[in-house]
Parts: sequence; structure tokens; C-alpha cells
Amino acid sequence: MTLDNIVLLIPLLPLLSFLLLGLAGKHISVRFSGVIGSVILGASLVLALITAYDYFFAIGKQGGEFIPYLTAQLNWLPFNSDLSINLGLVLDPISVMMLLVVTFVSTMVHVYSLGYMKGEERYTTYYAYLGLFTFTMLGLVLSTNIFQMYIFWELVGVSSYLLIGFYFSRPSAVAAAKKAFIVTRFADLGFLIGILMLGYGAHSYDFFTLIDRLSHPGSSYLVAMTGASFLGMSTLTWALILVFIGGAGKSAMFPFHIWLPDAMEGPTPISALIHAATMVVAGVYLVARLFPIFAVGAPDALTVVGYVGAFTALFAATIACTQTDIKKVLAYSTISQIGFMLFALGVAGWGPGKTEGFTAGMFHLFTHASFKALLFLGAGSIIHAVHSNEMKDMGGLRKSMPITHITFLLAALAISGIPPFAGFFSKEAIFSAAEQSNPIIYWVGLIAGTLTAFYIFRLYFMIFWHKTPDAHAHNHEKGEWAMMIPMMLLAVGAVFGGFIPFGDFISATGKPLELPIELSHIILPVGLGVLSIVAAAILYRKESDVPQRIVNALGGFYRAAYRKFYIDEIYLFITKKIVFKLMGRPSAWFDRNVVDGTVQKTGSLTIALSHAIKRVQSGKLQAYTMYFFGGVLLLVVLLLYKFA
Amino acid sequence: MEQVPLAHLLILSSALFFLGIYGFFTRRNMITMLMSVELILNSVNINFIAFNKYLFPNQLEGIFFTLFIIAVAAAEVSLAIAIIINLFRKFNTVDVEEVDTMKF
Amino acid sequence: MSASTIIFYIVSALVLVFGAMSVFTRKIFRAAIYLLFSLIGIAGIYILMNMDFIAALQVLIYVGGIIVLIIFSIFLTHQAGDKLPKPLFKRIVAGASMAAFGLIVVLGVFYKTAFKVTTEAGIDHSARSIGRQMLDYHHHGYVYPFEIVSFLLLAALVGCIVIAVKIQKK
Amino acid sequence: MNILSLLILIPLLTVVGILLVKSDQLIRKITLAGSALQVIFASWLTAQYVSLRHAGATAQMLFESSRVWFRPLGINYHIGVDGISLVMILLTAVVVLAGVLVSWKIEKQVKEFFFMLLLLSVGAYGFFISLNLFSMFFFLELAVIPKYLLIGIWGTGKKENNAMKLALMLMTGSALVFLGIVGLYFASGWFGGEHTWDIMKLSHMHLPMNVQVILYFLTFIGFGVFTGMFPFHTWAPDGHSSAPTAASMFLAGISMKLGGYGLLRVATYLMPDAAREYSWIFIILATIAIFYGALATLMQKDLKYMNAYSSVSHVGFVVLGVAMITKVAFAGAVLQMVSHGIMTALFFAAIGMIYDRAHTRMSNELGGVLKQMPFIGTVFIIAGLTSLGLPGFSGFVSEMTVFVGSWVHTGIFYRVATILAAASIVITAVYILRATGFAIWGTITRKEYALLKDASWNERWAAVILIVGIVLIGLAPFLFMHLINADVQEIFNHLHAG
Repeated sequence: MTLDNIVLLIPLLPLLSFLLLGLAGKHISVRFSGVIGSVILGASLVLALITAYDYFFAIGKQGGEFIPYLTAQLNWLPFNSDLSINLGLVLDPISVMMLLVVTFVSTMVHVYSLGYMKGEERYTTYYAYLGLFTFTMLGLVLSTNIFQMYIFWELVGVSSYLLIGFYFSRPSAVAAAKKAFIVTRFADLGFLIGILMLGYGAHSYDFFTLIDRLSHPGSSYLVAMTGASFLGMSTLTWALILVFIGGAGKSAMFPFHIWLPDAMEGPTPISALIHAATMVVAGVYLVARLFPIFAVGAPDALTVVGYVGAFTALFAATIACTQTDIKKVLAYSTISQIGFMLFALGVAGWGPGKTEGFTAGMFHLFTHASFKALLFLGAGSIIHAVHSNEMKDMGGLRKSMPITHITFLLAALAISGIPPFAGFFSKEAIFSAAEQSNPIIYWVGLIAGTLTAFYIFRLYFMIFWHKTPDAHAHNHEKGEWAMMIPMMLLAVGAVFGGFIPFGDFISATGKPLELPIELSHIILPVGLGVLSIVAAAILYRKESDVPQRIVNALGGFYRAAYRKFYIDEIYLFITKKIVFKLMGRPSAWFDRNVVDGTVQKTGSLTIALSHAIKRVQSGKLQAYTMYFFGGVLLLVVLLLYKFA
Repeated sequence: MEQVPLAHLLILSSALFFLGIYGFFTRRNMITMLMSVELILNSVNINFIAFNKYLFPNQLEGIFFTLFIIAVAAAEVSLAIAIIINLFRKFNTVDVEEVDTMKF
Repeated sequence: MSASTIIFYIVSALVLVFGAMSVFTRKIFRAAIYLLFSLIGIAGIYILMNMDFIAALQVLIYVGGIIVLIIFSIFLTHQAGDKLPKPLFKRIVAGASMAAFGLIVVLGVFYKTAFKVTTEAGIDHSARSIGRQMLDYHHHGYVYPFEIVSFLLLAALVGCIVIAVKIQKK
Repeated sequence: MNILSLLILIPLLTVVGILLVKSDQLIRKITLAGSALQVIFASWLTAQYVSLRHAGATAQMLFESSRVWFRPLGINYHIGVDGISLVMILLTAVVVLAGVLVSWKIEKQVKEFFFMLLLLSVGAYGFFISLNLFSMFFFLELAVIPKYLLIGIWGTGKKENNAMKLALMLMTGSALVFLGIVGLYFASGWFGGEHTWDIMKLSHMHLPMNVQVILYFLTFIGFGVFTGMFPFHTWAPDGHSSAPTAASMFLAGISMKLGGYGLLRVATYLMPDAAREYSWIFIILATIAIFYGALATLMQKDLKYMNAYSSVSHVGFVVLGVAMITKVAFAGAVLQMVSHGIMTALFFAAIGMIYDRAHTRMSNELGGVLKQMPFIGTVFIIAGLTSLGLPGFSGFVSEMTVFVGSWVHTGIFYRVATILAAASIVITAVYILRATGFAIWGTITRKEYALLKDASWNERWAAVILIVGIVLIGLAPFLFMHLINADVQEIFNHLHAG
């Protein structure tokens, strides 16, 4: 089997799983459907590993740098001779990295779900949807064409929609699914317009053609697109900001973040796969994909990315400290971590020594996938055992759920950036990149990082400590190997993922890059992290009233953070009061009463007129004679005096 | 009779004609309407005779027309009265205002 | 002014007066009688114009036939002595104004038209010459219309019977 | 005989067939066989067309033939197809087949019902293959009358009123069209040297600008009424709400496309100068229709009203594409016609299936459809996702093509129009997902709904046929693009040549 075929098979296998389970699901025994899905995904993972090996160590590198490898090209929708949507698959360092992340996490989730979703009514459908999602996500990361990415972008949106709404008899799930889809759709509008602008400016939708045409100073396309300006920014800047809005929507950046916490209505493994590890980082991936254009053509847009990322990182971390639903905490944590990745990209630039942020962002994406997926799966097994999402229903679970406890702790240490866990390396890279180029972002990031360690350990202590363990509690994990093994595998990633020499593989230019670890840089973030862990331990390890006192002291700020700074309410106001009440209803009214009213009035006017005219036909003989005689007189007069 | 100008005969006939018209318009009884019609026809006859006498004494066409009109009038009256009697049987009235079923 | 002229004006006045009374009276039987007088007056005018044959026909057909027919129909449809309903006001207004207007128009036309009155002696108006020309089918004869009228009268005869006859209910 | 005439002949023979037999079941079977045959024939014709093109046929129209119909007025039965008419014919064949399947269970006056359906399809086929304005108009009228009867006899609710409204508005539209084509006929005599109804001949004549302007507006608005162009769209919601399922499918799936085709083939193609000069007016109307139609849809609770308003919004893309006058936008308009035709037929079919069972179409009264009737629920969701332009389905392809085509214009006016049109897809998502959330998802609202059965075989086949169409366009748009590419290019060149 050639590499081309292998690469093509990687996304097609999950599609096969979807079609098989989706169309023929009724004829497949429930016992096998999950296994079928998992096996197919496992095959996909193996192929992805082969591909990664081939790419990184055999074919990818030419002359010391990684170059894109394109395959399976199809002229899908030709518009003009020079403009068309091409489908294809591309291997380059970031896509291969994403390929690994997606297939790995997806396989883990498939296996985990064998246990977690056991006995569910629509078990087969669930696996079908999982296959669909994995296919679309793989299609997204392998896209060679920005329109192709938009296509799969929408498709991951819809599979996310279907999975969030998996429990569709719950109104909250229906609402959450709808919200997720609509908010991202709204952001995608920006993406679409950005694509149109880029396509118009560069006469191509192919990523590498776009990069080629728009990231070389002096190229005629670049000159044209940076020359024209609108409201003080060049066309290219606008286009990229619009594209980034699409990315921000999918990656739940402020102010589009509101859908992600609600999306936790879906089954927990879905949250791990879609809403933590893969789909939500699509925005990061998109910026990374277009990074040369951002960095060379529109540094302003990149700055926007940086500030949005940094602000969201802090903002979401603040909210995460106040939430009591464990999945919500993890959701805000995800938002915050994606903020880290984006500001890492945002602080990067083009040129020697400036691209460290790019690698750092990608690195964090990579490590985050494993530890955040792990956190979610851990949360999943806790919820599976406790049957509740609320922290107050938990506590003291370390005895009854030892494996979950250990893996959760490892993941928590990783996300807090404690050496030598995976998160430490990626975060250090981010901080060092930020410190070099933008102090504001650096300090904001540092505070967010400190808060990260705090909220995650608040969560950890609230779940596993806080109350005295019930000595007689039976072990919740017994027999749940399908759930435990994926967690342990992910824990391996969370612990050792940082030791991969990431810069050797992934960099903005394709050339290897050294990610420096310097003691002077380490001390501050790690110290702050440890301090917050200690603080969390003091506050939450045992039951005490100190946290409540702090809450009272914070007062309004705490309430605002607890209510997520009222962003949801603002959205509700805009949709319900403005879009529905002030736009929808008047439009519907206008149509019924004015537009259709005109039609109806024309009709009734005609009828009224005919009613008036029919009076002439009165049946009165003398009236008729009068009309006749009057007419004769009129004619006589006319003939005599007018036409005489 | 030779001293009577043609105009006076015409005035007589027109006056009679429009009396008939007026009667036809205002009478509600169908038989009296019929009488008005007779007046109209007679005024026309006077005209024909007068024109024949004064303007074309060498011809007889005016007389012929009068004769035909009288014949047609006879036919018309007999038919009209047949219709009126039939209507009277149906509606039990000869008031033209009430016989108005042929309408919208 | 000769006697015949004076008689003409008197007869004309009678014709108009009786005509008007026939139109305006509210007693139907009287209306018929006034009409009778008016028609007789018209016959007189024909006599004054030396149209004896026409005058004779006028008396015969109108007075002897039509008026009698009308009076019969009145008897068939009315209680004797009934007053006729008042005409509708709107009809009076419309009818009067139209009639007046029409009269003005017609008289205006007569006034403007210059009729070429000839005083030369005319041809014979006797029943004999009328009959000759009417039944002539060579030179300007009217035999064809005559036949048509006779046919019309026949049709009217049949028509009257068909219309007026009572339909037997089965 | 020219093989194109078979397109008309097959349904006509089917009509004769159903007139001859008595049994209802036999009537259904004959109609089904006829429509299936028509699908096969249309596909064969397409294959034939493609192979002729590959063999190097360069004529603008293929399978052309012309016979004198009425010599004194120069009316010919002149037929021929290019790629654009072919895809419309394919659309018609598919929708008719699905419509016949959906109507399988109709019990009232079966013979007359299928007679009307077939007559309507004859009108549509004839319209799409006509190259003579007069015969085109003839077939257009042929497609109007059956709709009135279909709604008036087999409809629901205020059917008489709504049928009347629909027929009268469409008649007004065709009156305008008629004025337009008669004007073209005389203008061709005065300014082109020869009185003709022939589209091909007319396209070579150069009419004076002021004449073109009048005729352009007459024909554009006339066909616009058929398309449901704002503000002449109100027949659509009311008509659909009363129409039986198959009639709704035909109405939105085929009838509105007659208008769209006319906009392109007659109004724009024959009056190029006026189109270039004045199409901006219709861009405004189309943008209003798209955006405001979507907003009005938000407020609809009745699923049929929702889909009808959504059709107004979606068909706005057709008008927008035609009025944008770029090659890509033309292609987008054609694709949108096909795509929307199939999608909306599927949507109406799904709504009809739900209504037949639950006897309500109110989204707030329904619920749990997916649980009780998984197949119908899935069909509804697929139709909805197509409607909101999900990639992989046809709506995405056509809408994107319109956007890309519109973006060619650099003026701020065009940009705003395009952005507003693009914004409508967000609103589309809102109303589709709301309806799905209320009606399809959720829990069963009434006890008796728990007894409802899922789709029967005929409904399943109807849905599958339409879904195959949607997915085929969605996954392999290049097939259709290649089919119509040369022809939209031709129209575009024509508009910019003189």
C-alpha cells in the first residue's frame, strides 16, 4: 500500500464506520457496533502512525526542512479557469501532528465509550456519529484548500451538533446543540467572507498557493491586498481577521465562547473528544495553517489574535474558579487553554528568532489534547459513578476510584505546568515566546496560568478529598476496563508528552527549532503554579468555611464570575429581544399585512368595485331604458356638436 | 292647412314624443308604459306623414312607413299585453318596479 | 289664417293635452280613455293633412283595436277604480330632465335645419294608389316588406297565444 | 420525430393510459411507471448530450428541431436543449417521480389527481425544451392551471381562497410575461427585420435600449412572480399551506424554477443591455427577499409556512445570481434552482408525512418525531441541513457558487448585498434548528402520537430518490458544473458582447 492510499484511508475508515453503523445499524447487533467502530478507528490510528513515521522520517524532509506533501487532488467545484475549490489531502508537520492527535484521542474515546455508553438506547447511532465526527475532523486537518477546510469546518459543526443533542429528549441538550451550532455558524459567516476576500485577492483557494502569493513581500497579490484599505486596515488584514472570527467561533474565544460550556450537555466522552481535544482547537489550527500570511501580510491581524487569546485565557480561567459543575469547570479550562495557544501564535512573528510562539502554540495544542481529554474522561468516569455533575455530590472519591484519582492528578499537574509533566514544557515555551515579544500578554498569560493551577486543583481536591472517604464504599472502577485503559494511555501522554523534541518537527518555516528551557524563565511560572496548588490544598482539602468567606469578601465580582459575566444574558437579549422581537416579528408582520395585505386589498378592491358596478344591472326595466336613452342622447349630442 | 308651417307639426310630434318618453320612464304600471309607447309611435307617424306631405309630395314612402309602423305597433301591443298578462299571473302585479328578478 | 289652420291648432292642443293627461293621470282607466282621445286627435290631424286613408287606419287600428286591447288588459289585471302608485321621485327627475333635454336638442335641430318645403302638387294619396305601389313588385314596390309584415303579424298572433296561454300543470 | 419530443410524449401517453383504465391501483402503477421511465429517459438524454459534447458538438442547443405550428404568426414548435435546460429537466423528472410516490395513498379522485400532476409535468418539460417564446408561454400556462385545481380540490384549510390567490398571482405574472414576449415579437419586426418568437434568432438582434428596458422589466417581473421574487411572493406561503404534499413539491420544486429559468433564458439573455444597466434593482429585491424572507421565517410556527418562507429566501439566491450577471453567479443560480428544487421537495415531503400522521404542522405542537418515526425525522433533518447549506448536500454548493460569483463585483453595493445574503444562512440555521429542536427532537407531546407509524415503502422511496439527488450534487458538483459551464459562459459572453 502506497502512502497516498494510506493517507486517503485514514479519513475514509471512520466514514466507512459512519455509513456502516448509520445506514445498516439496525441490522448490526448492539454488542458489536461499538466494537466495530473502535476497531475501525484503531486501524485508522495505526495508519496515522505509519503516515507520521513516513512523513517525519522518510519523505517529509527535503534539504533540512519539512515541505508539504499533497495527495488525492480533485477539482471539486470549478468556478472559473483560475478559481476552483479543490479537494485534496496534505501532509505537513502540523497536519500530521493533528492527524495523530485526532486519531489517537478518537480511538481512546471510542474504546472508553464501550464502557461509558453501555446500555444506551441509541448506542449504534452514537458510534455512527463518532465515526462521522472523526471523518470530518480528519478531513479538516488534512485540507489543502481553505474552502475544503470550510466544508469540513461546517461538517464538524454539524457532527458536534448531533452529538451535543444526542440526548434529544432533554430540552437542555436540544437548546445547547442549537446554541453551539448557531453561535459557530454566526462566526463562520466571518470565515466565509474572509475566504471570499482571500479568494478574490489571490485568485486561489489553495492554502499553499495562497501562502505562496500572500506571504512574499513584493508579490503582486500581496501588494494589491495590502494596498487597498478600509476603515484604516488593509484588505488582507480584514480578510484574516474575518477568517479568525470563524476560528474564534469554533475555538470558543471571547465573545463566542458561550456555546462551549453548554455543549457539556453531550455525553462526556464527546466532550473529551470534540470539545476539549480536537474540534475546538480547529481555530488554532486554522491560524497556524495561514500563519505565514498572518505574520507577513497582516501582523495587525496576528496582534488581534494574540490579544483575543490572552484576554480569553484570563477571562475563562476566572470563571473556571467559580463554577461548581465539574464539566463546566473543565469547559472553561479548555477555553482558557485555547486562549494560551492562540496568544502563543499571536506573539509569534516572521523571521529568525520570532517564530518560537508558533511552535509553542502547536506544542501546547498537542499536550493539551492528551491531558484535557484525560481530565474529561476522568470526569466522565466520576459522573458515571456518582450520577451527578455537581462537585457537592462528590468528595473523598480517592479510595473508591483509585485509577481515576491517579490519572486525574497527573493530568492536573500537567495542566498546571508542573515539571516534568507535558504541560510544563509547552507552557514554558509559550511564556518564553510571550516574554520576548509582548509583556502585556506575558503577564496576562502568567496570571491565567496561576489561576489554571488553582481551579484545577480546587476541582481535584473537591472531588477526591474534601470529605472523608467512605470506608465501605465499593470500588466503582471494577470491571470498567474499557474506560480505565484509555485513561491510562492518555496519562502516559500527559506525563511524557513533553519530552518529545517538538521543535525538531514543527515550526513555522519547516526548519527545526530549538525550544529553550532556561531556569530563569522557569522559576516564576512554576513557583506561582506551586503556590496556587498549595492554596487550593489549604482551601479545599478539608471541609472549611474559608472559601465561603473569601467568596463573601469578593462579593459582586464573584457573583459576576459565577454568572459568567452575564455574557449569556447579553446574547439572549440580542437574540430574543433584538433579532426576534425587533427584526423577525416585524418582518413577518410586514409580510402578512403589508406585502400580502396589498395583494389581498387588490383582490377585495376588485370585488368591491364589481359589487358597485353590478348595481347597474338592477333588473329595473326603466333604469335600463334610461341608460339606453341617455346613451342615445349623448351620441346624438356628440354627433351633432363634436363630430359635425 | 297650407299656412301651417312644417315646424309646428314637428313641434307637436316632438312634444308628443317626449311626453311618451317621460311617461315610459316614470310610469310604474306596465300597461300605462305601453300607452306611452303608443304615444311615441304616433308622434313618429305624424312626422313621417308631415315630411311626406311637405317635403316629398311626389312619393308615398312616408305613408308606407306609417302603415308598417301601425302594423308593427299592433303586433307589439298584442305581444306586450300577452307578456303583461303572463307576468301578472306570475307576480300578481303589473308594477314594473317589482318585476326585477332578472338582475345580478 | 284659414279655418283649417285654426282647427289644426285646436286639434294639436287637444292631442297634447290628452296625451299629457294620459301620461300624468293616476287612474289607469282614465289614462286609457285620454289616450283614446289623443289618438283620435292625431287622426284628425291626418285628415287635416288630406291623408284620409291613414286617418281611417288610425281610427280603425288604434282606436278600434289597440285601445280596446289595452282596456281589456286593464280589466284583466286591475280592480276598477284603483289609483296607480305614485311614480318614484328619482324617475321623475331623471325622466323629466332627459325628456326636456331631448326636446331641446331635437327642437334645436329642427330650428337649424332648413327644410325645403315644396308647394307643388303631389301625387294621389288615395288608398288606391297606395295599394298599387305597395303591392307593386316592379318599380319601387313594397311587396316584400308587406309580406314580411304579414308574416310578423302571423308570428305575433301565434306568439300571443303561446305566451298568454295558461300552462297546464301535469 | 425528434427524441426531445419524447419528454412531452411520455407523460402524455401516461395520461392517456390512466384515462383508459378504471382501477385506482392500476392508475397509480401506470403513473409511477411513466414517471420512472421519464427519469430514465432524462438520464439517458443527459448521457447522450454529454457524449455529443465530448464528440465535439459545438452548437449552442443540441437535439434541435423545428416544426411549424401556426404559420401566420410565425409560431414554431422549436425545441432544443443545452446543459441548463437539461439539469432542469432532470430536476423535474426526479421531483415528479418523488411526488407520484408520495401521493400513492391519495384516495380522492385518483385519476384526476394524477392527471393533473402529469399535465403539470408536461407543461414543465415543454417549457424547458422550448426555444420559441410562444410555445414556451403555452407550456408555462399549461403548468399553471393544474396547480389551481390540485390545491382547490385536494388541498386543506382555506384551499379555495389560497388556490385562487395563487392562480391569480401567477396569472398576473404570466400576463406580464405575455406582454413581454409579444413586445419582443413586434420589436423583432420593427428593429430586427423579421417578426419572430424564436429565442435563438432574437438573441442575435440588437434592440434599442428603451425597448429593451421595458421588455426587461416586463419579463423579469413576470417570471419573478413565478419565482416568488419579493414582493410578489405571497402566493407561495398561502398556496403551500393549502396544497397537498405533491402539489407543494411541484410548486416549489418545479414551478418556481420555471420562473428562474425564464429570468435567465428570456429576461436576461434576450435583453442584455437592459440587464446590465438595471439588474441592480433586482439585486436589491433579491437581497431583501433573502434576508427578510429568512427573518420572516423565524416567526413561523407552521412548518409549511416555514418552508414556504424559507423558499422565498432561498429562491432569492436564484434571482441574486441571475441579477449579478457574472458567469459564476449564473452557474450558482442554476445550481441553486436544482438544489432548492430537490431540497424543498424533500422538505415538503417530510412535512407532509408528518402532517398525514399527526394532523398538525405546528412545530410547537409536535415533538419527538425522531424518536417515534426515525426515518421521517431523519429525512426532515437532512432536508433542514441541506436548507441551511451544509457541505455535502446540494445547498452549500449552489450558495457558495452564488457568493463567489457575486464577490467578483468590487462595488460596495454588491459587497453589502453579498454579505447580507451570506448572513441569511445564519438565520436559516436558526429557524431550521428551532424547528428541528421543537418538532423533531424533544419528547412526544401527545399520547396518541405514540401509535404513529414510520414511513411506508412509497414514502421511503420518494425520500431516498430525493436524498440521492441532493447528495449527488453535494458530493460531485463538478459533474453539474461541467454540464452547465459552457452554457452559462455563453450567456455571460452574450451579455458582454453587445
